[in-house]
Amino acid sequence: MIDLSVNLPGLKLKNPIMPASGCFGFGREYSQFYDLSKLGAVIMKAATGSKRFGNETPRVAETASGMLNAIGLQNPGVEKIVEKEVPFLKQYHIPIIANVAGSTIEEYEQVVTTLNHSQDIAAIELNISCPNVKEGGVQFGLDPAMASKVTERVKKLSNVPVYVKMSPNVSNITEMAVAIEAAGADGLSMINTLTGMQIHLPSKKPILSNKTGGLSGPAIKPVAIRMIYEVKKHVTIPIIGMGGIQTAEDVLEFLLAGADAVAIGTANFQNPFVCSEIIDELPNILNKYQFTSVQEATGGAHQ
Amino acid sequence: MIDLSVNLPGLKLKNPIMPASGCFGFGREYSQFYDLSKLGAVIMKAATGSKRFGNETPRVAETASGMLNAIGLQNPGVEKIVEKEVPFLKQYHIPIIANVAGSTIEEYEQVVTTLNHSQDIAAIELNISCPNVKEGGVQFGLDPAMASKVTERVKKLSNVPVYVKMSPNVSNITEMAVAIEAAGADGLSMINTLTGMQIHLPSKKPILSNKTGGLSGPAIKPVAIRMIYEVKKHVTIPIIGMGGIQTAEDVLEFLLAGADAVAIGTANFQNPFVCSEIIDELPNILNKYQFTSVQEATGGAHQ
Amino acid sequence: MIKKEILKVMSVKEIATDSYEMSLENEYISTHAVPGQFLHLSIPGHTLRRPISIASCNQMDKVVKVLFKTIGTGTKELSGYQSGEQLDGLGPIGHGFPIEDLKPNDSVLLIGGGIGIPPIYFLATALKERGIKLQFILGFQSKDFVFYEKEFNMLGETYIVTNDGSYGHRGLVTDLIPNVSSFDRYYACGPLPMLKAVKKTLAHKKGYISFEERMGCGVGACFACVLKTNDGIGYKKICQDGPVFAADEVII
Amino acid sequence: MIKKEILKVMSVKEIATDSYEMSLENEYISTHAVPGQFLHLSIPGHTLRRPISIASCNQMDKVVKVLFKTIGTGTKELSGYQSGEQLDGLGPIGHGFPIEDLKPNDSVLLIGGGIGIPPIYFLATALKERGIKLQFILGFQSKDFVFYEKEFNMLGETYIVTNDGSYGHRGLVTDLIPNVSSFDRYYACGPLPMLKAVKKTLAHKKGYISFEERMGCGVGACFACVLKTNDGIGYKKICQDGPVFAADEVII
Ligand SMILES: Cc1cc2nc3c(=O)[nH]c(=O)nc-3n(C[C@H](O)[C@H](O)[C@H](O)COP(=O)(O)OP(=O)(O)OC[C@H]3O[C@@H](n4cnc5c(N)ncnc54)[C@H](O)[C@@H]3O)c2cc1C
Ligand SMILES: Cc1cc2nc3c(=O)[nH]c(=O)nc-3n(C[C@H](O)[C@H](O)[C@H](O)COP(=O)(O)OP(=O)(O)OC[C@H]3O[C@@H](n4cnc5c(N)ncnc54)[C@H](O)[C@@H]3O)c2cc1C
Ligand SMILES: Cc1cc2nc3c(=O)[nH]c(=O)nc-3n(C[C@H](O)[C@H](O)[C@H](O)COP(=O)(O)O)c2cc1C
Ligand SMILES: Cc1cc2nc3c(=O)[nH]c(=O)nc-3n(C[C@H](O)[C@H](O)[C@H](O)COP(=O)(O)O)c2cc1C
Ligand code: FES
Ligand code: FES
Repeated sequence: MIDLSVNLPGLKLKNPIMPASGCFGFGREYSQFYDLSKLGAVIMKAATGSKRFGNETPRVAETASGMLNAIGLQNPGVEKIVEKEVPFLKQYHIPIIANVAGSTIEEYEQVVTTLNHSQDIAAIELNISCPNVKEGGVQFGLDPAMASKVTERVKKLSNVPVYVKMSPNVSNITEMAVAIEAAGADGLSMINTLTGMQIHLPSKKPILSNKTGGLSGPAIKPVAIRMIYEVKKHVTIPIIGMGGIQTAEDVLEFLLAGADAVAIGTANFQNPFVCSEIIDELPNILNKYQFTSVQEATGGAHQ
Repeated sequence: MIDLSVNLPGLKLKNPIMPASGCFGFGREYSQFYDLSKLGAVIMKAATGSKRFGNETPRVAETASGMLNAIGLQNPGVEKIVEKEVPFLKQYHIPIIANVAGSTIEEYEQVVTTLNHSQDIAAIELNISCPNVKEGGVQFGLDPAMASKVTERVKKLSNVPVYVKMSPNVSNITEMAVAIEAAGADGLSMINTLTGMQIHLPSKKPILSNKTGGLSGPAIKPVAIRMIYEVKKHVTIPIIGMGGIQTAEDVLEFLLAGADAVAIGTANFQNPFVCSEIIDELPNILNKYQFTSVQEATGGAHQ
Repeated sequence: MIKKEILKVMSVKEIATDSYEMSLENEYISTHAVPGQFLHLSIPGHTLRRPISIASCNQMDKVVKVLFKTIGTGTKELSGYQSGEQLDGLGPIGHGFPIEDLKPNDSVLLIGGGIGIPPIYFLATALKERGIKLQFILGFQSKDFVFYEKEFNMLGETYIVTNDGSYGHRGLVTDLIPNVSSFDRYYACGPLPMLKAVKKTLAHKKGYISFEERMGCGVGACFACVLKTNDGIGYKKICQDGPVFAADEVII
Repeated sequence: MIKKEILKVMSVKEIATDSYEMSLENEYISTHAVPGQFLHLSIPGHTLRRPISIASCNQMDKVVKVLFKTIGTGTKELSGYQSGEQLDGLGPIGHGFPIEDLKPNDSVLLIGGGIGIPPIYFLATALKERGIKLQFILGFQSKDFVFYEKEFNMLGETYIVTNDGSYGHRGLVTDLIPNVSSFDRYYACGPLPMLKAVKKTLAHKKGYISFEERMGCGVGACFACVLKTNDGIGYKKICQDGPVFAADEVII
């Protein structure tokens, strides 16, 4: 028997597989395809202080083994999410992780305060890495000082553990991770998207109305693996790994690099069943490579 | 008649296509496939002060729509290159660009001094972005202060125009580009590879002996386009664009983003004729999108 | 309910320049799809699926037809499929054209432009069965792109316009609206500029419009395909809430 | 000279567990390739080509054979090719095994391990034609992976070893070296650990070894495939200078 369970701050996971923020909405759509209670946990779409419409369309583009998105944090606002979406997800009895975004530290604090009113949030994924909003979001993720500041302030407020979602668009990912750990983060979530652009030849303009977008999918997997591997050497807090995962073999690669659990985003669009199928396949892959548990595989590439 | 010619500091190009440094050796191998005099220019493999063996093997790995490499600047040393390789390339009567690497500013200076003895180098591509050597190389490309310092010192010495090859592994590419332009660079060459890693499941270890490697190929094209587009808005010096180019359409996308000319690397491995075929196809593509010249297309996405 | 289905390619034929008709065999889709709904097709080597409208369904022989134009790599590869090969498709997706409230002998105008015509055809066949009177205005780039003229003629009065006048009338679909006899409501699908013009020209009329947008998930989870609306929420998702909307509820 | 050629797949058959024999039709390769050279095959959807040794050439019917084992996605896809399909290959690449200086009745030992066996077979057929006496030691993982035993038996005395002893002798190819009768030189190809052991055990003998390494360009331009040598330069490129090297010139 292969043990898939993982215990992380605030998260008792029966398996290490969770859908990535923004790629799974609030679960309703994918619940038509399979029983979400099968998931290790679920990460909700980003929540901001008040409702946001997001960017103009087009919001997505296809790239080689990847995609660009510039949704722009569209969401109904944290209150509506707590009121309408959390109760829906609660029925599946899996840890619910709230992805928190904002334009100012105050907005981050406001979102967290509201989330504190809910008993059903297991952890917060502090999104300081969304490349698709004019102000706020990513600049917190590019400067270690700002990252630790927002992390500290949120940690002070939050009733639940805080996982900081890091941007890969930095010169020194280790420096960022170390600063965030020092600021009190309970864990790291990496990576968010790489900033990219595609130009539409017929119109001679960037294809996304936001011009730039976040690159996700298999194309960025080597960058994610590298960053997790480097960061793992310098922090002790757990890492939720993501970036281009499509198969159970990919999951094992992330575990070996140093991830304790993983999130799957873009792959849901190609295959709505991908999380479910990977959960079924993971034991076979772990077994094939002589592991008896997920925890045993974590960090394996560092020995 | 479509005009493919481009005039850049030190480089009178009959077309904007050149093989990227390190992906074309010193031209000998590809000269078996077609007449190199057809190329706009040729960028030689990196030259260092003295001969380097480079990293242990394996040095390459395949990724989704890309590859990782960690060659480690293997080269016979600048003197041998000037003595043996430049004369070979000279027979094709196309501009020869020397890619200059080093571990210290002094080594960069030494390489440039030696290159000054040759009358046949049209320009220097200052490689401050090689992610695959223990010390030197990339750290110059990650810090604006160091980048401008090495640029200034090399500019002072060099008889020929200097194009600084930038690393994409930075938080703020515009800040870097502006600093490099201020330091006197004649042009920019972007982008070098993104640092990545792949883990080999059977051995549970990074597949490259150097552990990390540089990610190239179509996977990184959106990042290259984004960086060139952003930088183009803030500098006036020309940009040689590269990163995942496989087709003439890709070349046009780089031109529209702001590149004045382009380099093609990884694609040569899949198709040794790629540069030659793109040169043949480019006029048709420019014509298809209503351009009468390459220069007319450059920066087109900014209007 | 949306299912992930395997569709068997029965045939692919070029029906006009760059325009193809593909027949697919699948029981679930053919028995559940309604006019206006679409399939989200997976094409190997592509990160994103391709949304393609359902152009007709035959429950008897379980055949679903789609009509598509080759725009880029995905549709080009789609046009290269051989009969016997299989396609992975999500569907049927979205809400179709509302037709329940129409009574026999009601008269409707159907307006289609280019690759917006396929869902209009499926709708037309359904309306015909209910005894609705049909008139069509179909817009194409030029003569070589015209398809399904015969099929539409069999269902009702059909006006064809081409941008360059190389076939039928010259101009835009809106130019022909004055020519058609009175109707109770309209349905339209086509490129956005055309839809904007139609909505404006027929502002006084009840109408339903089917929209297109670049999509990610295709099931309502990613918010890639939103459209601004003038209701309280301020937006709707084309894939989940549409692709068909009442002309007066959307802001375009 | 290396050319970019289109090779037509004539047949693909599984000759042992995960092991395939593929026959390819191509005039240029079949008439120019010598034992030890390889093809750099393009497999759609893959950034890098796959180096595969040439296992035999028939100039009459212009057929080139390759034998390969399915390791990952590339070779798995290769095994799925149907006769009639085409492959894009660079070749013939590299320098073959030096055999010019051998005289009839000279005796040689050929050692092959796993997927290192194919070039050894091509070499054996060429040596046989020149009247050279041949002995073979072939190593496989286990019984199910053994292939070409009959073919080798027809060319000379053949010793087979399997790691688990499930077929032939149990152990490593080097364990059998004492069993073979005297020989003038050896040729070897196989996994690196095997080659190291062979070189060590036969240090006193003249020998030539064919090496493998992960490759980029396959033509000598990228320096991915270097091997350390004890000459002045300090390295050689497997794709361009090899894949065959004199045992005493390389440092492994
Ligand atoms: C609800 C809906 C129904 C559609 N029905 C049909 C139909 O019946 N027949 C038909 O020919 N076309 C239809 N389209 C348009 C069709 O989806 C695109 O032409 C197709 O996706 C282009 O893919 P490509 O790879 O050939 O082009 P590329 O430009 O290479 O595609 C690149 C990316 O852009 C997306 N894209 C490009 N153009 C469009 C577009 N117009 N709409 C949405 N996404 C686009 C692609 O899906 C892909 O993700 C429909 C679109 C939608 C949203
Ligand atoms: C000169 C030479 C001759 C060869 N001859 C044969 C042969 O005749 N029969 C045969 O079965 N195999 C041969 N190989 C090994 C063969 O190239 C690999 O098994 C094959 O590339 C694996 O590809 P994959 O996609 O199945 O595996 P993957 O592991 O998915 O490949 C990933 C990447 O690693 C490379 N790679 C993986 N294993 C090897 C390896 N052992 N050597 C070189 N590159 C590797 C692949 O080329 C690809 O770039 C030869 C290798 C070399 C260098
Ligand atoms: C359409 C889309 C929307 C996303 N929205 C969010 C978001 O709201 N918050 C966030 O932290 N990450 C968001 N992401 C990033 C993903 O959570 C994930 O970090 C990234 O896509 C890499 O994983 P993947 O390659 O598996 O998609 C989004 C990604 C996509 C593709
Ligand atoms: C095998 C290999 C070797 C490279 N060596 C060098 C080098 O020596 N100097 C350099 O500046 N860039 C080097 N590069 C980077 C390329 O010049 C180019 O910037 C990068 O690969 C992106 O372009 P591409 O996607 O077309 O390959 C190398 C790339 C590859 C794949
Ligand atoms: S495409 Fe994802 S919500 Fe419509
Ligand atoms: S593979 Fe490029 S030099 Fe050998």
